[in-house]
Amino acid sequence: MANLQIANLLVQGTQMLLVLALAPLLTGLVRKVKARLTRRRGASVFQPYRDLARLLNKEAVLAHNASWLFRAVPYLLFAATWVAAALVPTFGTGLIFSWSADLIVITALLGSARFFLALAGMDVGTSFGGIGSSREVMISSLAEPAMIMIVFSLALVAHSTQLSTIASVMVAGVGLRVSLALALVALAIVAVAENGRIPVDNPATHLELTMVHEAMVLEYSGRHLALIELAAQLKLLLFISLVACVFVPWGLAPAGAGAGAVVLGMASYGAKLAAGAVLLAVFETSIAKMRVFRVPDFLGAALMLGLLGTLLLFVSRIL
Amino acid sequence: MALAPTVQLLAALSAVAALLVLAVAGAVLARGPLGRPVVYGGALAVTLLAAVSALTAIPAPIGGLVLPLGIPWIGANLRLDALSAVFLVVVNLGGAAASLYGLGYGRHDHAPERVLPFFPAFLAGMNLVPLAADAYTFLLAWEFMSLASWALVISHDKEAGNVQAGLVYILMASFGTLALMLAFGLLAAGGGGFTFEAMRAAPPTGWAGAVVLVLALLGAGSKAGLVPLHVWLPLAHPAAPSHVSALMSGVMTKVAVYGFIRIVFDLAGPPDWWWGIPVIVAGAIAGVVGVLQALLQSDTKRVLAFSTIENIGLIFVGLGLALAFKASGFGGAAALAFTAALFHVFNHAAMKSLLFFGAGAVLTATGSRVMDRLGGLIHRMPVTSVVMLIGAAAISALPPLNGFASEWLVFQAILLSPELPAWGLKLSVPAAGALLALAAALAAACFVRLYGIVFLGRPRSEQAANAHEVDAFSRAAMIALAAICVAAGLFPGLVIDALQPAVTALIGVKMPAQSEVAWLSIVPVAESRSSYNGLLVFLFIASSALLTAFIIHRLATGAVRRAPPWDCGFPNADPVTQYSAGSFAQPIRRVFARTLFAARERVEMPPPGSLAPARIEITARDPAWAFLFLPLAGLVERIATRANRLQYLTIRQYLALVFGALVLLLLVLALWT
Amino acid sequence: MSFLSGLLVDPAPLLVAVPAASAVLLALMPSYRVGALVNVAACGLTFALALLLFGAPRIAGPFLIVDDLNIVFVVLNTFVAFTTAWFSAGYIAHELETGRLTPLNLRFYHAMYQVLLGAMTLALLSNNLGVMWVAIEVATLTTVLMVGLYRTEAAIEAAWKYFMLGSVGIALALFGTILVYMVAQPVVGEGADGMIWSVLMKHAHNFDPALLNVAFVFLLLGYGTKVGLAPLHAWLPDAHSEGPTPISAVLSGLLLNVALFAVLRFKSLLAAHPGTLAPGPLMMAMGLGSLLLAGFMLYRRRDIKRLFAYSSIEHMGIIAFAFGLGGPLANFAGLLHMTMHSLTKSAIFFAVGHACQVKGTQELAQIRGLTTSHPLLGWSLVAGVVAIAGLPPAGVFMSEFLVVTSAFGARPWLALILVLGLLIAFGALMVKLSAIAFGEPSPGTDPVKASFVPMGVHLALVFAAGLYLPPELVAWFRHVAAVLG
Amino acid sequence: MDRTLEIAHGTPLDAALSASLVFDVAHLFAGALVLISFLMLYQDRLYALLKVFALQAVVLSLSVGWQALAQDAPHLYVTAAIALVFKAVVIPLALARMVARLGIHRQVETVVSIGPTMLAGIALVALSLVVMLKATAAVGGAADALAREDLAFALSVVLLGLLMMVTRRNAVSQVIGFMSLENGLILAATGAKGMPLVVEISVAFSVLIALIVIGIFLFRIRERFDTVDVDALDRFRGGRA
Repeated sequence: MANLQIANLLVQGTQMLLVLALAPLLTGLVRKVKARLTRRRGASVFQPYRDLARLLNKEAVLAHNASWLFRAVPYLLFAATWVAAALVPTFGTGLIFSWSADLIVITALLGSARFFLALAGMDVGTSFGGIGSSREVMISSLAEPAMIMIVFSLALVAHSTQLSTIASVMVAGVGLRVSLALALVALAIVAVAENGRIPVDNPATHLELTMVHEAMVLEYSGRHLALIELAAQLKLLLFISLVACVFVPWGLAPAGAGAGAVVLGMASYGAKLAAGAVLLAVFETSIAKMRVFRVPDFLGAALMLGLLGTLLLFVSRIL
Repeated sequence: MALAPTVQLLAALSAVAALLVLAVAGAVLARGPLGRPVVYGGALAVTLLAAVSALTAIPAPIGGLVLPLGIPWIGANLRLDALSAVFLVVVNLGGAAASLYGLGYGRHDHAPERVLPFFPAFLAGMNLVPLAADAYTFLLAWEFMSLASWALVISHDKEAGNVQAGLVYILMASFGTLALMLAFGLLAAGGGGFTFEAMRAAPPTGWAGAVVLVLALLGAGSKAGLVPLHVWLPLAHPAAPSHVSALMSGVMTKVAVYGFIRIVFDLAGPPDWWWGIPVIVAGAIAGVVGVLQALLQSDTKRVLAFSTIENIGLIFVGLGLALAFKASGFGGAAALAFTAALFHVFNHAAMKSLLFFGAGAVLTATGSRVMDRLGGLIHRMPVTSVVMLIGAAAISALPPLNGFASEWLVFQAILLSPELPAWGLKLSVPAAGALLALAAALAAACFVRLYGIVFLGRPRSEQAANAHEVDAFSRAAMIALAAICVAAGLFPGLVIDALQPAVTALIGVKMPAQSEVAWLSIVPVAESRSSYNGLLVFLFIASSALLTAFIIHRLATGAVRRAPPWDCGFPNADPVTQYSAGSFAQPIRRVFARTLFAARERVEMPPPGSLAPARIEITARDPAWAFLFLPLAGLVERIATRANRLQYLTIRQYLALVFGALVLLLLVLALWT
Repeated sequence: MSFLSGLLVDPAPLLVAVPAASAVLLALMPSYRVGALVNVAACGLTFALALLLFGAPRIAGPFLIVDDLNIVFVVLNTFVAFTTAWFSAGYIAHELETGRLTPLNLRFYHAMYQVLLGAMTLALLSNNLGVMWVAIEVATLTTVLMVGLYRTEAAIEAAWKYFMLGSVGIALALFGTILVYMVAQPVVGEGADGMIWSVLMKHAHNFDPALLNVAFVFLLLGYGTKVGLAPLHAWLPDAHSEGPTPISAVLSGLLLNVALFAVLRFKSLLAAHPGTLAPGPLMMAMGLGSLLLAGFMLYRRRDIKRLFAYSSIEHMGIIAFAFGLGGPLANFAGLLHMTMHSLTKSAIFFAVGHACQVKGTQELAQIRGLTTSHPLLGWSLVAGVVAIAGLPPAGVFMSEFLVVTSAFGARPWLALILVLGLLIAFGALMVKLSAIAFGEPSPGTDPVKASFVPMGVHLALVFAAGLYLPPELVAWFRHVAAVLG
Repeated sequence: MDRTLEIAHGTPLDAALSASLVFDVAHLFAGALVLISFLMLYQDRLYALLKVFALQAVVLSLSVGWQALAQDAPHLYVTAAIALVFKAVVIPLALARMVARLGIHRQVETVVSIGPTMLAGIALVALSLVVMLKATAAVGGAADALAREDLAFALSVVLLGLLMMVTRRNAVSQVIGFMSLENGLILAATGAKGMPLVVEISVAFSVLIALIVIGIFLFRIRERFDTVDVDALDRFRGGRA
């Protein structure tokens, strides 16, 4: 028992570092693939690391009337995202602290990260910050319920909101479920929205009228900006690993598994991440960004799909 | 069976008496310098003691007492059981905080003689309702509570709209009371007596029970602010002085919830399977409508009032689930849902009082409740801004604060509901879940807006620019409530366990004791199913944030340079270029409020060269007014106008009326067989 | 001593004699100041005598009868008459200052006040249908004259309207009385016995039901006109608004009760007989009708005294409904409601009288923000209206609680109509109250000189009653309620 | 006169005969009263109306007198006298003088024209007959037939009086309507065997008071208006909202 605890603790620790280490790489990979797809050479996949390092060593420029909140938010944002990411099984389910927070909590953690970021966007009192925050909360006000609905359908299948439990149930196999398919589509949409990817938002733009996430962080610089960037990368990683551990859970090392299983798990995890990155890049390059006020329909669809999946499960319970 | 009075019951009663005495004292001392300290100080002491004794009363045995008051042949029946105790704790904690706050806030009141007598009376009424154990005493206390709060709502009767608000309030209140009166009439007709004992002994059967449910939903719902009976709430709560608004929003609505629980769970007998549905639906609708309207308001206290409607909705969804589970015999699930509801009752009382105090502090500091005249207060009011941030985060259900804990429990309860056999529930519960999730997300948006506009950014008015932090009493009250929010969020297990006696009393089953669970985390059903540990999450976040900060400042640079804002290269523009309350809500308005509230924007763009300012006018209407209450009022007016002709007949015509009546009655007799 | 003991045995005759004597006295008395004091004193004496009735044996003589039912009414009446006299002493002083009344008027006024009191007491105490009828007639005519006291066109018209409707009503009541005699005559034999209450009640069970029904129809309409039940209410609002305020108080607080008392007497007569068509439905119908009509009429009022006159109609409707519903609970509620209404409404009229005097008008539009300009008066008025609107802890709340709950148990649909009516009337009263008591005050800020004691006493009693009713009173009310059937 | 007295308490045969006679005469008078009420409804000039009213009073006093004879109740003669003196003579004259003095124009202004009023009157008579006969049917012998008949007619007179008050505009005719209503009351009262004197007194009393107060009012009204048309009174109304 004790050594199981220790093993789990190890898994937990390694995962926390692993996600931190892999997040920039994932972003770099996506950018690289996108560049390739658009016939550009693109920067190296390790460029994000260099960016982060550069930013970290710059001094932070603060607007005159920036408050303490403005300076605290990046750390909160990063911490919340990191903890969330650390609780999603990546290569093994045996996370020692998995029981301290279930899928709903993880969603809520991301929500609070967004809450504070939106506040930070309004802190300096510029019009662009306002644009960003108000659009961000509009998007999230649809994305979050959609996410909750997805959680519901997963939880109803697995009789648990505990990610590790869900994952193991999935590994055991639940057969093909319409509701799960719906949930998958919905999750994909939510993931795109949450990470501010095309078509909802364009991480690469600074064109005033279209930007959402970038507008919020417009006033940030130096280490604060670095933390925010890193948090965003972590979030992307988190969602991809979420999809991975729920819908393609194969290869996950079960709790207290031997080193072999762990290595296997890591390998499969890497493969999943790469696949996810490529898929995302292809998806992003293949469509155009949509107008801000088309986004609600897009997300509304996700919400409806999630609700539909949940309803199906509710009803199928007595069949 | 006659219950013996317990110490706590006597303590609660003496608290009521003491508060009434304070009310008299308030009337006498109002104008003098002693008035404020005596009334608020006294109320603070009394409510604190009452809160403690009520806390000890939750697990204690039931105490009962019959005073020779009220309806003579049954007397005033008083009873202190676990449920009453739980709500007494809520009432008196809120009351204590409000009194403490009032010690400072009352200083700015220009007409104390219109507040001081009624404030303790209001508290007394709210303390008496949970103790009442017969219909008359209950309704007496209930309506007395409404009356006292009405007097407080119109305490600033010179300000426009306040008297009107009071009017709408007292009308809805008496509507609710009459509905409850009918409900009790039905219950008593079953048992023959007005005492709750007799009602329990002979619960209504068949349709009677259903009617009682509907009447209770109307009666208690109108006081709690369920849509569409909520219209008085956003008018009345802001009209009152802020510490009273806090009491009305944070505490009185909970007393209404108590009334609903007492009637439906305790007196109305075993529920039918469908009883949960109307409750759940009403709650879910209130949740979404309330928060959406909160997003449309530009007056801080109105925003808070509407957000109260949303939270009441959440509570009622919990209660509805509990009803449904109870009816279908899922004791554990019912206990979970019921606990969630009670937990949220407690949480919302704390959060909403805190937020109203904050709004009041802003009001005293800047003299304005209009969001678009505020801003940048985080620099001027450090303490208020911090506690308000905690309150906003808590009510937006962000972990690890208390609002999230109770909402999480509600979600867990929803996830158990597929077990329910009935189709109606299978379809309505998930929809309610989706609506709740929507409401939660919108609540976050709403409070980002509130906090961001009021406390962040640059001041939008002179007053905001040179606001000052409020007095120590107010700060103390706010800090205390913020502490409660944090504590209840970090150690939800303790609260849940404390609530269990009440749950057992009404559901019959209790949740697994949380104190046994390792690491103080909460496990509503089973570890494998779901668990949450606020403390641990908090520690994780805090430690990793600090760690990061430490590492960065150590390994990278901690250098900071102050500069004008970048803002895409604009020179720092006038503060009015900031996002305003209206503009911040614009996307959500366009997405949600177009159809529901017929929200419209009318832009007046002056012709080129004209110096007139461009204007935007935002209009939205509350469907409850547009489709229910205004038509009703119109109808009454029309009938009144018609009937009024009778005032102007000639004597001969009046005689004709008498004559007609006579002939009519004679005809009746002639046709009588 | 022997006199005193005799008094204790039967104070009833004196109850009629004292007002009659003091009426003569007051008619001869030149100084109105002394007159006012004598008036108060006489009323006080009558009230004291009425209190002696508690101890007196329940006797049914050839002329007077003392039973639980009429003691309730007598004590209540004499008490309110006493407080009203007190109030009027202060009121008329102001009327003289403003020159609306002359000393000569006041002699007449005081004498009439006593005549009215005596007539009402006689009506309550008499054991003879005919005498009761005459007494009520006298009381009506007296009030007619007092309503016309100001001799303004409006006052005269109000009095004329009151007189015409009143005499038609009284005629119908007489016809009903004759019919009752004809019903009784075959059973109790010819002669005076056929009109003696106690005798009638004894033989009620073997009267002929059919004719009794016809009689009740006439009596209900006849005395109902005095009670002010719709559609016979037309005289009431004008009479209340045009006469001197003390008279409005007396009308609402006393005369309506006396007429109601007559109706109740006959109702108990019918109730004592199984075969009759239950008077309940008729009374409930008229009660609900009055309640709804008055409720709607309240919204359009512009004259403050007319406003509360309509509220009297509303409450008479509730009371009639309660008695029509019958049964111990509803009857108890009816009695309680009647008592509370008398006390509260007269208190309200006291407050209204002061308000009209300080603001110099009866126009609602001119009377605003009283709680600011005259805090004591304003809050007393608020307390009164809150009480009459049935908010706790006023006694009206208890009676309405009992009526509504018992009605919903027995007749759900009627109870719903009742609640609807209550809500409508409540709304109207609150709308008016908000304007009268709150907001920016209207001009007219000279302080009230008259005494607040009568008002205070009434309100104190009303609010105490909502919390605590003495067991003796309760037992007695319940007994009366049982008698009413 | 003394002969009828003999009949009143004579031999059984005479009694049997007289019983029917008593009945017929009383019935005759009662019917006559109803008829006269109809005549009053028919009148369209004030003076004529006054005359007809006087006639009704006379017939009433006759009927009351007959009752006194039949019931051997001498106190009823008082009532008869009152009816004769006051109603048949004094009041009509007083009203006539008033009409002359106030210069009220002689027309009776009707709300509903004569014809429909008569029809309504007939309906009312029918109604009262139905009600009363039904009500008294149960008792049969108990309340003697005479009283039953009188009662029905009395009720119709009352109703017709009310009808007159309701369908006539000016005050004088309304007062007359009111008094013919009271005639109906007296008819009923006297019909009730052995009803104590208190009734007659009260009736006389009330009529007296009625006249006095009406007089007062007419005078006050005279001070302010040129007519006693009640509608004119109604024009001045307090608190027209």
